[in-house]
Amino acid sequence: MSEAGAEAGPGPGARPEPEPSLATVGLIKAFGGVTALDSATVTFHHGKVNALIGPNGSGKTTFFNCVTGMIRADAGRITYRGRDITGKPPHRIARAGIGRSFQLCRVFPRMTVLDNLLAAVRPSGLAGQLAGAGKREETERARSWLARMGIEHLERAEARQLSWGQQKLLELAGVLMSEPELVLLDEPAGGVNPALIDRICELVRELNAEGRTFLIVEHNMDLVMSLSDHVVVFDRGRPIAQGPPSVIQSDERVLGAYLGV
Amino acid sequence: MPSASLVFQSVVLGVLLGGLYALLAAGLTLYFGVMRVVMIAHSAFLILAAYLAWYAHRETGVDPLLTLFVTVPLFFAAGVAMQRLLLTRLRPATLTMMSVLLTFSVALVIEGLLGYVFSGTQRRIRLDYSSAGFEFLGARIAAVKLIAFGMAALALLGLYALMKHSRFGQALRATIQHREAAQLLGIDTDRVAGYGFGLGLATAAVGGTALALDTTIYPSLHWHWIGPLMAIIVVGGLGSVPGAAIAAMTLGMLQSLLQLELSTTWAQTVFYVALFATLAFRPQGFFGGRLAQRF
Amino acid sequence: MPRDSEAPLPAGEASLPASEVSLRAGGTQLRAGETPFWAGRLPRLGILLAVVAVVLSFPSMAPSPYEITVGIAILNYAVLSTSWNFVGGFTGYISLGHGGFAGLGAYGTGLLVTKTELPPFAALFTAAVLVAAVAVPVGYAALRVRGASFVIVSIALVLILLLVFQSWSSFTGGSRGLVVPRPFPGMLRAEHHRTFYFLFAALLAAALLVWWIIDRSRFGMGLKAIREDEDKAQSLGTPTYTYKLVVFVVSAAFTSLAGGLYALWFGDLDPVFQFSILSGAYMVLMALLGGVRHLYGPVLGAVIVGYALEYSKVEFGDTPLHLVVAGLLLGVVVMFMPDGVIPAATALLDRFRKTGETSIREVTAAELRERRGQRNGTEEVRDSERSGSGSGTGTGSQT
Amino acid sequence: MRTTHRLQGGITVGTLALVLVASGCVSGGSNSEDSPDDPIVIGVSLPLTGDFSEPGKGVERGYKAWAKIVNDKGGLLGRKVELKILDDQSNADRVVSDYEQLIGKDEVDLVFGPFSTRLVVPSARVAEEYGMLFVEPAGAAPEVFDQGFKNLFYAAPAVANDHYNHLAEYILALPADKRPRTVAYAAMDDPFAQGTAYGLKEKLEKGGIKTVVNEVYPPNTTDFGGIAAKIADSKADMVVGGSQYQDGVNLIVALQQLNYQPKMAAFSTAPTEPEFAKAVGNKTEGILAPTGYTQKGDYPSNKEFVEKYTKQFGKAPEEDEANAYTTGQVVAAAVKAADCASQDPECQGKMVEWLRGHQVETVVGPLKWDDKGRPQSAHMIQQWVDGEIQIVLPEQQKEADLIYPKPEW
Repeated sequence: MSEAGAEAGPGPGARPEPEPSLATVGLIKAFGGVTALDSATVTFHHGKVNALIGPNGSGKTTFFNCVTGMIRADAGRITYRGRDITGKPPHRIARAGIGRSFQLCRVFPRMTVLDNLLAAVRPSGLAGQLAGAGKREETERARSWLARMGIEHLERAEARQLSWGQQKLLELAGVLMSEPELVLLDEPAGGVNPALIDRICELVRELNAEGRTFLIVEHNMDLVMSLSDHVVVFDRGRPIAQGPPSVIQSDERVLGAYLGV
Repeated sequence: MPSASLVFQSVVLGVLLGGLYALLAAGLTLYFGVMRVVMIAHSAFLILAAYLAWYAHRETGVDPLLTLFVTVPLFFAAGVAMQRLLLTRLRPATLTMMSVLLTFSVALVIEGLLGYVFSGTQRRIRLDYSSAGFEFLGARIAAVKLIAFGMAALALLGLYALMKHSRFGQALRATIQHREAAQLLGIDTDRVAGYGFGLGLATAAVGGTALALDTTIYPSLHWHWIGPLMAIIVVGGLGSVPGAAIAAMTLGMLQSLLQLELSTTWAQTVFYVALFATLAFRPQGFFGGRLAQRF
Repeated sequence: MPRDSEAPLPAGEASLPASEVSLRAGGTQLRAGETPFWAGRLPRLGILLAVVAVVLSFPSMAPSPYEITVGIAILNYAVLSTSWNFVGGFTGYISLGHGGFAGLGAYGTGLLVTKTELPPFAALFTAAVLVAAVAVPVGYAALRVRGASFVIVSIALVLILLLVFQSWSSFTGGSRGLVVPRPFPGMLRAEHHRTFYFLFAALLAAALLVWWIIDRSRFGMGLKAIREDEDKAQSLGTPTYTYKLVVFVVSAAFTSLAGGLYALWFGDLDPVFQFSILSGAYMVLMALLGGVRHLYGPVLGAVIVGYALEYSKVEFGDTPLHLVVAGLLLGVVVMFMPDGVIPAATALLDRFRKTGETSIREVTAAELRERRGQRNGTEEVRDSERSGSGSGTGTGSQT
Repeated sequence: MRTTHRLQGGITVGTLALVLVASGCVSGGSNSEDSPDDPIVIGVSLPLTGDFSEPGKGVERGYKAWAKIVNDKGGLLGRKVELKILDDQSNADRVVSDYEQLIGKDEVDLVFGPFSTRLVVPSARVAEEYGMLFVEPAGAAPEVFDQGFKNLFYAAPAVANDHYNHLAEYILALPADKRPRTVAYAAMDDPFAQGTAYGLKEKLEKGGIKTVVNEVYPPNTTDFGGIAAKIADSKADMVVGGSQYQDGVNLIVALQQLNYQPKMAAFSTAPTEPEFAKAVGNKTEGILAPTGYTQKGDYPSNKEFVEKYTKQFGKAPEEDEANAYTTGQVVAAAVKAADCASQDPECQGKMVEWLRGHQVETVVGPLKWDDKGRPQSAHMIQQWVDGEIQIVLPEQQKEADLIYPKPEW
């Protein structure tokens, strides 16, 4: 059943076979008696905006945590653009070019907005480590990201003093500061007002156009359908369908999963 | 080589000691389970209970065991109060670290007050049956040690039955395993955590009375207990009550057996060696919990 | 979803009233664009020089060698708590076991001097290197898992070292103690104190300097990110485990230097006093009380705690109430000002300084609360989360 | 951030200023000149809290009794004596800092020693380096005398290792077939307690008596089950406990629980304490202990001491009190001989010089010292006989005959 769904293919249209970005094979993760990921095999497309949807508790966040190394899968393989990243610690995965946001937005609450971005700079070598943080070019880069998010005027405020929406933007800016090729966003529209949702969508499109791949977990179906090129639907820890939004929208299994049939 | 009878004697002593460790470690595990709190003051409360038993005995001559009827409810209430009034006020983000310091400060206050009220003199309950003992398969068992073990075993069994077979126990286990999930099931996890804390402190009351039966007590004695107990809960897997009990019995026995060949002091290091080995090779502990992974 | 008139667009958010920002900034942070008259490096440098001058001239002003020993004790506290603060302040990991590293440094120095006849100060640094080497496996075990295990290991470290140094008496002298020969034989006691006063001051300066370098470095930025949110830091590519281990080892080395210098000064080592949980707890108390996020926080804490302990000893005489005082002090700090007195005092000072603005800000705050009441559900959840998380706990400090 | 720095700076300057002012003020009042009306101030640091607080308070009572008795008789050199006692919390850092304060800041005229070997060595060093005479009531362990101190005198009959000398002589004088053949030793990890047990061990081993158990336990041990099991299993003829108080009681109870019945049992300190009999359930018969002091001691000053002490504190003095009192007597003798009491190096030097060559009459008998400060007398041996602790050795001082073998406990 699900295997069939997983092979639903790219759907109609004469697109070339997309290059794989993040891919998993047979990913399993159980918490005690509860199986959060049940042999999940899934592939996302490089250069696209991918979406991962599914009802609550279907394993989306666990999937995120597994592929970013925050928790270790019990079994299965994870690859990114062909490279095996299974079992790698989170910072290695981050350095491989995968950045992520968290479900309930996470910033460094007691650091300034600017420092939140500078903390994403990855120095190398002893001299690089001990050099003063906030070299001019880094600061300029950080400021340009903040400007792009529209929060550059807050750079000296502490992050916890920002509003929810501002924190969401700050988190996104921080992720982008680490220059990822693939950006994993966990519910970017969660708790955000519609105007800001539009702004975030716009940003995702722009950044995608600049060459970044996205993988978005989101409950807001309008957003998913309007934004993404490729959608994967999870239910009970495994993909039940995948394909372009138009196909997914009419898939009965997806409706079934959402309606709890 | 130690003789067979001495080895057997040591095994018996190890079991008797392990029982007390197991009860106390179960208490520590409860706090950790419900709140992710390492309760440094646990052993200070243990000594406090021992002092109360000693004091009641000295003043009124009642059997120290009878003080349990007062200390157990008292400590339960104190546990609930401590959780409610102190620990819930800490920021969740830094709860684990700050709660250590807070309970540490509680331990200091208890130690200081005990020293102030009862002075630093070592105390010991003098009972008619203090030096009584009997033969058991060639080993000699002191009556007071057996009573202490019996109390610990009964309390542990009671705790086990409560956790396995009561609705509160189910709520408690659910809270320990996954707090958010328990909340979704409609469990008032704050209240459960409070009661869990109370239960943990009640084990200190029982343990303290058991301790007072057979050993000397003095205000700073709690430092002597907290180290081994913390080692036990890590080895057992943080958050796992059966794990803590098994680890307690194992390590208590090991300590007792090692004393045959090594000095008393070296034998005590077994707890810390086990602790470091566990963290280096198997951080989730040996008998339990997944909880340790993230803590 | 009810709409919020105030934040429809980032542009709208950008036009947030500055007063709101400054209100939320609550003190330590300046409003963007404000340049106070005293800003700039010169006054700060002046204050620093004044402090240094006072510290350095203290021995010559002291009426008797006793005052110098008090100065040494406080400097020693200050070095220890600053060393502790490498771990506690940067990463937020609370170690109760640094007393163990101080003891190791002391015994390491003492044993190297007596057994290998190394020159005293060579022994001091050799011991620090050895302690750093010991700290690697300890850190490996302690830092692999988060939080609770770290504290447990840190306490266990002191307890196991106490057992080992007591038991292994053929090597360490056990309970008979270890006598460390004076590094300057023939020096009069008063002169000895004076010399060590300056040595401790130099060590403090070195510790502060290294802390300062790390604080402003990229490495420090990574460490602070760990303190704020370890998962998040990791997901941004910070090798958190390595970072924590490195700073743990640096901290252990400085603590060891303090312990070793103490051994050379004091001369008599006894495991019971060297490997004491209480001394580790005092380091935590001092750093926390002063403020772990600040360079001078632990120093300030050392001065305050040194006084408080002395005061309670004089006041409560021959009772163990000094433990109660230390306990209560620690409890109060943890509950009500986990950021220490510096932010608490700054907030207070700020209130005085900005009395004119206060009323305006209060109005803004009231308005804000009103506005918040109308916001959507998520916002409310977040606000209650904030107030529930102890951000408002008393004393005017913005915790 | 800048506010913060500024404030920190301010606070730091402020506190430092406070340090200076405070220390300056306090030390301003004292004087270094002797005038006949000024009292002789004697500085002491004692463990009034912490691990050694129990004996520490005993020593304090002894010192206070001495001061009262001296002052009631008109003082020393016509001047009143005044004690300045600080609490060192049983902590070596503190004890040193206390003596620094007493000598440097308070400028006391004389010092008395603290309690416990662990604290005596560091504090003796302070006194030594300031050239002060250091008579101490409680540093009996051999290490104390190996530090090369020239100003130190131990105010008790014998060092720890010699406490059992009379008993060792008695045992070795027994006919070979009656002697205990095997001995089990258990000593607290403390220089004094170990010293007593190992002093006897050395002598008995030299006499060919076998050691079958040799255990050392940390001072904080509360569970003696394991050690007792080892001793009981060895079936040693004799058990020797290098104990202080409570550990001795615990060990005896643990041995009784295991029904171990040795022919001879000797424990230091514990059996001489007043609560001992009750603590071990009155099963005391035959237990031996060395002691440096007896209230019945037939020395002139002792009668006065016991009488006046009992009046002052409502009970008779024990060994700690007596040793403290002895310290006072020794220093007083030196002061009288040197005819001065001040920090002046010449005065202190005269007192040290005099004590080197003279004998002092004290409540524990006449004392004199070797060049390292070791007293040259011996301890008596007491035994619980007929429910009472009585002196059994040496022959000339005995109140009862030594019972051997010991009846069952």
